[in-house]
Amino acid sequence: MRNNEIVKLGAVLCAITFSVALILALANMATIDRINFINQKAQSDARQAVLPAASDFEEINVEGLGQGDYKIVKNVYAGKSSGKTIGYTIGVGPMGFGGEIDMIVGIDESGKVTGINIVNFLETPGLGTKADEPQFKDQYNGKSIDKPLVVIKNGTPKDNEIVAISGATISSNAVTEGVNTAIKVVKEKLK
Amino acid sequence: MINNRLIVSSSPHVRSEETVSSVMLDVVIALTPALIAAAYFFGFRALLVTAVTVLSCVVAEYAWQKVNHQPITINDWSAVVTGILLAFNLPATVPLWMPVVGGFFAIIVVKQFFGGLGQNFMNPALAARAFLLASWPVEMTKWVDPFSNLPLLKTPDVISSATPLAILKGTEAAGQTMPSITSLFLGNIGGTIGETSVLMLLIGGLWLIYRKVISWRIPVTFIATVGVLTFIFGKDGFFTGNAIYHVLSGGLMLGAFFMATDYASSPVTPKGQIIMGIGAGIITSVIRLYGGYPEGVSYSILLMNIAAPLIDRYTTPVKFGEVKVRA
Amino acid sequence: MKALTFKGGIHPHDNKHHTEKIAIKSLKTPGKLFFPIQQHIGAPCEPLVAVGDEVKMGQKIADSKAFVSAPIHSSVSGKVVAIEPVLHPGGSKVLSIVIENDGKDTVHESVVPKGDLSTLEPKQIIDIVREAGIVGMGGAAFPTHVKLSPPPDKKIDYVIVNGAECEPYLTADHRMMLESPEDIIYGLKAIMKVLGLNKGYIGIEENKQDAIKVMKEYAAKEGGIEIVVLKTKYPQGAEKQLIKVVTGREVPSGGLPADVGAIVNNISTCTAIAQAIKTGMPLISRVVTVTGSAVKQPANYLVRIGTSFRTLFEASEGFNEDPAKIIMGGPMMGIAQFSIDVPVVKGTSGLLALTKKDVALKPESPCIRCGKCVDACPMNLLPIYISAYAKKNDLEKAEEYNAVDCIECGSCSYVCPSKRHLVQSIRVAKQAIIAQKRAKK
Amino acid sequence: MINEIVAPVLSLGGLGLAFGSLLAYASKKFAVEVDERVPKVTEALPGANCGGCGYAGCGAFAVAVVEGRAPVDGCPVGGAACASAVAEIMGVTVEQSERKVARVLCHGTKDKAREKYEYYGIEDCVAASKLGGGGKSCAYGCTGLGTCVKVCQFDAIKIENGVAVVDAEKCTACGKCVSACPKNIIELVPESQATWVMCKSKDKGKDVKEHCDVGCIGCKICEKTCKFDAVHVIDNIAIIDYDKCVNCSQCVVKCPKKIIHGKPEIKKAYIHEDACIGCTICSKQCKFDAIEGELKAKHKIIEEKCVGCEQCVVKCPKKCIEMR
Amino acid sequence: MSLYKEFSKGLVKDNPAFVQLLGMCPTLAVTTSVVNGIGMGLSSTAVLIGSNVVISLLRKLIPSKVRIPAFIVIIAGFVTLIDMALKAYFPDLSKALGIFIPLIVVNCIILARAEAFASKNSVAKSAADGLGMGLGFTLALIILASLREILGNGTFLGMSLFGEAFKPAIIMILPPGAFLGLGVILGTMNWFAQRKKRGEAK
Amino acid sequence: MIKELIVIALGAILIENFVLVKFLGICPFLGVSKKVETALGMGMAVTFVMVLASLITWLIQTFILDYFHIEYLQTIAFILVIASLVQFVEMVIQKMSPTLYQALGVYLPLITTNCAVLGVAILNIQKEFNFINAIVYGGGAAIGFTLAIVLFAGVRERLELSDIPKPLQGFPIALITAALLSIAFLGFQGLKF
Ligand SMILES: Cc1cc2nc3c(=O)[nH]c(=O)nc-3n(C[C@H](O)[C@H](O)[C@H](O)COP(=O)(O)O)c2cc1C
Ligand SMILES: Cc1cc2nc3c(=O)[nH]c(=O)nc-3n(C[C@H](O)[C@H](O)[C@H](O)COP(=O)(O)O)c2cc1C
Ligand SMILES: Cc1cc2nc3c(=O)[nH]c(=O)nc-3n(C[C@H](O)[C@H](O)[C@H](O)COP(=O)(O)O)c2cc1C
Ligand SMILES: Cc1cc2nc3c(=O)[nH]c(=O)nc-3n(C[C@H](O)[C@H](O)[C@H](O)CO)c2cc1C
Ligand code: SF4
Ligand code: SF4
Ligand code: SF4
Ligand code: SF4
Ligand code: FES
Repeated sequence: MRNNEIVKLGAVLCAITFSVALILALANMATIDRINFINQKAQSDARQAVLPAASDFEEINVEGLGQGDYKIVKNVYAGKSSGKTIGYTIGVGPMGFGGEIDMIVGIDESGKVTGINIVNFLETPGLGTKADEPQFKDQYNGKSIDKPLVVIKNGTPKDNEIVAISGATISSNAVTEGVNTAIKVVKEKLK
Repeated sequence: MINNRLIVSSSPHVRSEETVSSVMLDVVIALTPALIAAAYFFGFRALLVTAVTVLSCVVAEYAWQKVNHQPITINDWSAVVTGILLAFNLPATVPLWMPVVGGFFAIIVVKQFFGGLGQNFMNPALAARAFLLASWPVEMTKWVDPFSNLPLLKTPDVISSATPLAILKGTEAAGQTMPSITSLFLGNIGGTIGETSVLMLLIGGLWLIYRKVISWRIPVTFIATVGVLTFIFGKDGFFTGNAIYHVLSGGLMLGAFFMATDYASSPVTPKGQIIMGIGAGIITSVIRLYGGYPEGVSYSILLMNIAAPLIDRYTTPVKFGEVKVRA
Repeated sequence: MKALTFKGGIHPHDNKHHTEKIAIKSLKTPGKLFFPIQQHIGAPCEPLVAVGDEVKMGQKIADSKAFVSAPIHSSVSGKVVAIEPVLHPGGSKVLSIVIENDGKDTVHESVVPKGDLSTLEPKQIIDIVREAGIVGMGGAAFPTHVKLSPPPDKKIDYVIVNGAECEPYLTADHRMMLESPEDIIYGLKAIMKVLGLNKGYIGIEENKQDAIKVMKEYAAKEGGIEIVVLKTKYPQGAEKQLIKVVTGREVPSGGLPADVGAIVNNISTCTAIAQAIKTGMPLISRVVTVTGSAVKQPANYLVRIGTSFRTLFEASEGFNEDPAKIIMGGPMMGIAQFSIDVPVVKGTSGLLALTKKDVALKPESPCIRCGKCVDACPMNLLPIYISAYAKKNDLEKAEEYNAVDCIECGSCSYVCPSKRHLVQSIRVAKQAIIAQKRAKK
Repeated sequence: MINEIVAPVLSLGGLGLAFGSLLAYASKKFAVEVDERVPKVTEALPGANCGGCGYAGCGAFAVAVVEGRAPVDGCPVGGAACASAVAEIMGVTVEQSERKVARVLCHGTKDKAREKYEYYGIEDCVAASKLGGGGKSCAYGCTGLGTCVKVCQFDAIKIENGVAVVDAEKCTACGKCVSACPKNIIELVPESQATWVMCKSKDKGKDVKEHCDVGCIGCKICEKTCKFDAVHVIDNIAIIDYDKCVNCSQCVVKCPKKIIHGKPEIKKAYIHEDACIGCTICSKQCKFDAIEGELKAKHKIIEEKCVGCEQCVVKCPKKCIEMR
Repeated sequence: MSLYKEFSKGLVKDNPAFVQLLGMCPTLAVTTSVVNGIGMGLSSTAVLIGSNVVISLLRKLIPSKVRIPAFIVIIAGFVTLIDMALKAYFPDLSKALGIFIPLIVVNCIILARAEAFASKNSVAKSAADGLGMGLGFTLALIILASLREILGNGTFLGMSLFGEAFKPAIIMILPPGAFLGLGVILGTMNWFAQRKKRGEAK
Repeated sequence: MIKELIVIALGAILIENFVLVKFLGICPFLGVSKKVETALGMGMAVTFVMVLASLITWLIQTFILDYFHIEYLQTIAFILVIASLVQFVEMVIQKMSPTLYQALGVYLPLITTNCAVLGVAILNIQKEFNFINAIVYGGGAAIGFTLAIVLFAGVRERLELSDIPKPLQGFPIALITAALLSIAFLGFQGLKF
């Protein structure tokens, strides 16, 4: 190969790369705001859903997350209403049947679970995915954080008990583990 | 002196009396005690489920061969064996359409798609069980206690009890206690139709070994490996495991004697069979101790089925005379 | 002593009851006799006589210059009436010398005692064996003088006489042990002398207790000879397995018994050697077991080589029912015949006439991978795979699975519940591989 | 704002440049010579990987051709078209060789040939022929168990009524069947060769009659009939020398056992008189005295005598003879 | 006319997924529901048309030695554009298809069409080819996805089809169901093709 | 630390097997699995490239893309890197070790258009792995790929000896075989150490 041929080849490739990069940069400028907005809205919507009373959220730094007992905890936000902290949303990722269950738990200042929201998970469709249905999810609403929650397979649940999804005990356990960890964060780290 | 045309063939000119159907019939005979136990503990519904499964396997085989203009071989009993073993892997409570689906899957997809008898690389009954379990996990994990008086035709609407392994694993703790070893041994516990009675399965398994239908290699190494590993990796630290419960419960006996030994899907070399047994034992223990399912026998066998061709390939026995020429 | 055995093998019905108690009968052959010029492994012979020549009993009528070959002798006196291709038990036509028996049995002048064993030199004995046309009578018909001349670098330290007779039905060797034990010992002694050994072994299967007893008796008289009791199992008499049992040594793959310092000879081969030295009579007759459930009067005959099978069946009064199969040799390794107008050759140890029921021709069904063939193979091979690749014409793979090590014993086909023709396909592949290798060289 | 454009353009361009020059450098530093003709030849081959050329598949053959170890027309399957394509790539010319097809030299179907025994064993001619030559009583005939059928990759052979039959259209003359047949009764014959003996039995006439209704009895009538010295009985079997045979079909007509295959339809020669110059070459050529005519006069075909051997057509300098 | 031919060949005769067996990963991975299948199919179609057109335009300018890297860069550019568009306007679909959107880059169909077609043909033809192949791919995804969604979830495009009594076979939307479904579809296609051939032969 | 790495590796090999669960690298899985030896060769080549790609793409993401906030160029940057890398490796091997090239070379070009490599690079970033974890994940995923393809090739070699019904021969039976493999791999679901 002659040298000027190499230069020519390089030039063509460079030209193509440059133009593609240019176009993408422009396209990015056109969409980035919208994408960011959508992502943020999705996140705050998710938090809002588990702590409806709060109007805005602020991430707070907590020591020791992601380690030891708090291994599955990802983030903690304080939910504020008119500038006052009225509760917390805790992002946790317990291991379910098909992998991590990415979920958010809301707990208010009075020590009650205000709701849970599953952001992302890989559970078996039709089985583990029932964990994202109100029938199951809503069981957590209003539970007190005094005692850890326990999963039972059937029967009438007592105060601190959750009835498992039939055929998906593992998913139910995982979600409950997430909630219990969130409770622990609130009890041990935020009080 | 000779009036007819003689027959000429290559040597040998005599053959043993054993045939494919005689071998398969031996397996059916060996499974009968466990079937009787199932009928005793789970009632007529167990028999009904078995009958439906066997029938659908046989019908599936017949239909496939008819449609494809192949010789009909349903009288070799192999489809019957598959049917019984599939039924043994189902809870007595399953709705009756499920064994039908399973039977067709086992025979058509797993066996005939691959060329029929002896050519399937995976155990048809187990593959069908895994298929059903993945498709309808709820129905496939509804266990009942023995003597529950199941209705015959209606799909029973029962509350599931736990199998010993689930209790052992602690996923479904809530106050259930382990059954006694005697119950485990006799089969007086919850579980699939054919897996519970260790005693009856042992009788059948020994019959098969006695009749030289199977060799000791797979069952013995399989069971021993599970025993040793579950003992070593106990919940409360090394060497504290409840090996006896692990060995006597779940489908281990059924799997080790009847399913891991399935000719078509297991290695033919002696060393390969030992590797098969040990490998299945290891996987069973891993799934039981760390996996998502309380029970690992069926998946361990399926996984070893996949490895069987490779095992066979790399365990060719040392041929006679593979020694150095005397200097 | 515990009966010894090897790994693998099978237990077919031995069916020896038909003839094991029947003493050897000598049979005369009027009419024509046929002498194919090849009755052994190695180079074929050239006829030494012409049509019209008169020949005498024991006269050499064909010979070859090649070392691996054995001369052929007339077993009767009479006249050469033709030299033409005649059907051979092997299935094809082979050039044969046809002699019309004059019934006189005039003995040829070369037939004289060759002297005393103690005075004969090893070289002389080998020459006697060669001149007598002696070949292995256990089936393969390998020229015995070649076996007796191992290359100088191979020290032989085991001579084994093969009295296993593990093939079902056959009883020729068994009767021989009962009726001429001294000849067997004499033959063995001759071989030991040739190879300069003072110990010899005779291996006999457990199911021939009377033979074991007789042989032990006679061996005790001589000294230096040990009777090895073998477990009754097929193929106990296969050379490599026998050597392993007696010596603990494995003949290497592709090697010869001499490679592990052993040599194996059949019972009848030993008596032939004894005869050749004692009386000078070359190999012109042998014991043939005529048996099988289709035969009216099963028996053991001492017959002249060249006699037609038909004559033997006639001597046994024909058949009870139409035979489905006629086999030369045993049911496990013998050769099926399509005609009974073929001559007895040096390797003919038995004639079987089996009924339809005996041969049970069940159709072949797909292999169920039961692994029984693997367990049965005495050579520790995987018949299931060799056969599968052979049938796909994948010689490379078949070779990888050691097709050439198969001794064609038939154990695998015997046990197969699917009645697969394993040996046949393996044999075809084996021969093709060997031919391919030769072509490459 | 500028940053949002410049950063991506520069970093991506930089990456491209960096890896591009790495590759350019590497391609120089690590250059390995490969002959460009190999892939081209491979592409020109049929890709059946049948091994008919004697190499392990089309790729190996291509390498051999490029290295000069194999002839450009070495692929029997591709035929002339493929050979010339390969030749073009290699820059050489080839002579066109005639297309050949496989022919089975036995017609002893189940109804015509007798059997000596009942065969029980694998469906394979080689295996069966090791047992006394196979079930057919003729030692030279087709065993009909289809070993050739199994080796033919082109689906060109079928067993019909116990004898193998080649479909000349599908046959590519790869020769697999020829070497597979234990009876050696398949031959590759030029496609235009219409005359061949459908038997290979070396048995004596008497024995042949015992075994089969359509066997060559070695009566030599064909040998006597042939005016071109193209057929000879050697070892009791008629053998046609295809170089000499002109497909005149006279032997076909005369064979008492009707075992010589001939062309399907016999045409007669016809001389276009207007073009004929009366050179007499044709009449001298004709071995059947079927052409009459004087020197310098128009020649004519005597239809009853013409057997359609076409020799006059070949030799006529004016090309005025036609077969019709 | 000829444009129509370029377009239609991709639909059935040379269907990229079912006949050419290209782009197997997305075919298997995203067909858990029909919506995902359509989304993936259309995204790929868009990339295909775009890259085909651009490559066809530039085909005379790109030296053959660097054509593959050049093609890849162009394709990757389109993929990124689609990715941005989905993120901005169809966030749910974007989430569902996940990693398989960037992986369109390595979908062999696209490079194969660039190499085998667009780099040798006119813009119009290349566009028609891209559209045909893309729709053919989409069609294949829809067929496989319908099979899986109906059997595995009892729904079609999210609508429940059979009501409570039907117990869907969950396995069909699990990984094995993808392999099984595609295998059975291809087998059935072969079966019909072979039956037709046999019918013609007779 | 070590335990975490083991969990990552085992997870990638067994639970989330790239081929049988995640559907990445299906083309070589189906295409290069007729013989065990070639499957093993492919597996090794993929392993080599995947580890190397994990390493380099992680560096590029961290030090270029993240640094300049041009994450949206990920796809294009990664594919560029992988394509060059593969080609480079091919050239080097061809020169340095002809034997290794004979063993791996033929597979290398195939790897460029293999989702598994690009997939692992993207997943490494998505999962927010650190440098070491990314390499281990890349290696684990590649070993999972190798395991699957070698097992699959073993089975397919056996299928060569079976009488597969005609319509199913070739791809259909390969896919159905893969389905059965995938069913068996369900057994590893939910594995927790
Ligand atoms: C293919 C398949 C998928 C499954 N998916 C889940 C799941 O997503 N979540 C879950 O908790 N259990 C799932 N299971 C069931 C568990 O393996 C286990 O059987 C169950 O948790 C125990 O049963 P139970 O919940 O009725 O006690 C699944 C089972 C199979 C076969
Ligand atoms: C080609 C060939 C060469 C042989 N050479 C010798 C030899 O040199 N020494 C020997 O002791 N046996 C030799 N044998 C004999 C074999 O060891 C064996 O005894 C004979 O083949 C018969 O064995 P069988 O009946 O077990 O098949 C030879 C055999 C063959 C076929
Ligand atoms: C499977 C098999 C079985 C055999 N069985 C016997 C047997 O029972 N008796 C015997 O003398 N030879 C038997 N032979 C032949 C021996 O291997 C060996 O060739 C023979 O004993 C050598 O002696 P010879 O050369 O004197 O015949 C058998 C061979 C084979 C391959
Ligand atoms: C010892 C033995 C065990 C068997 N086990 C099974 C089994 O586990 N599952 C099954 O479907 N068939 C089983 N069969 C029946 C038969 O082998 C099966 O249909 C083949 O797998 C079909 O090729 C068994 C047969 C025998 C002889
Ligand atoms: S493979 Fe050969 S040696 Fe082994 S049992 Fe079969 S015939 Fe005998
Ligand atoms: S004995 Fe027969 S059925 Fe059994 S493995 Fe061997 S060949 Fe197959
Ligand atoms: S032609 Fe030859 S190979 Fe073909 S069937 Fe006849 S004998 Fe067999
Ligand atoms: S008929 Fe013979 S020569 Fe012709 S293609 Fe078939 S195998 Fe080749
Ligand atoms: S589409 Fe994934 S490797 Fe080809």
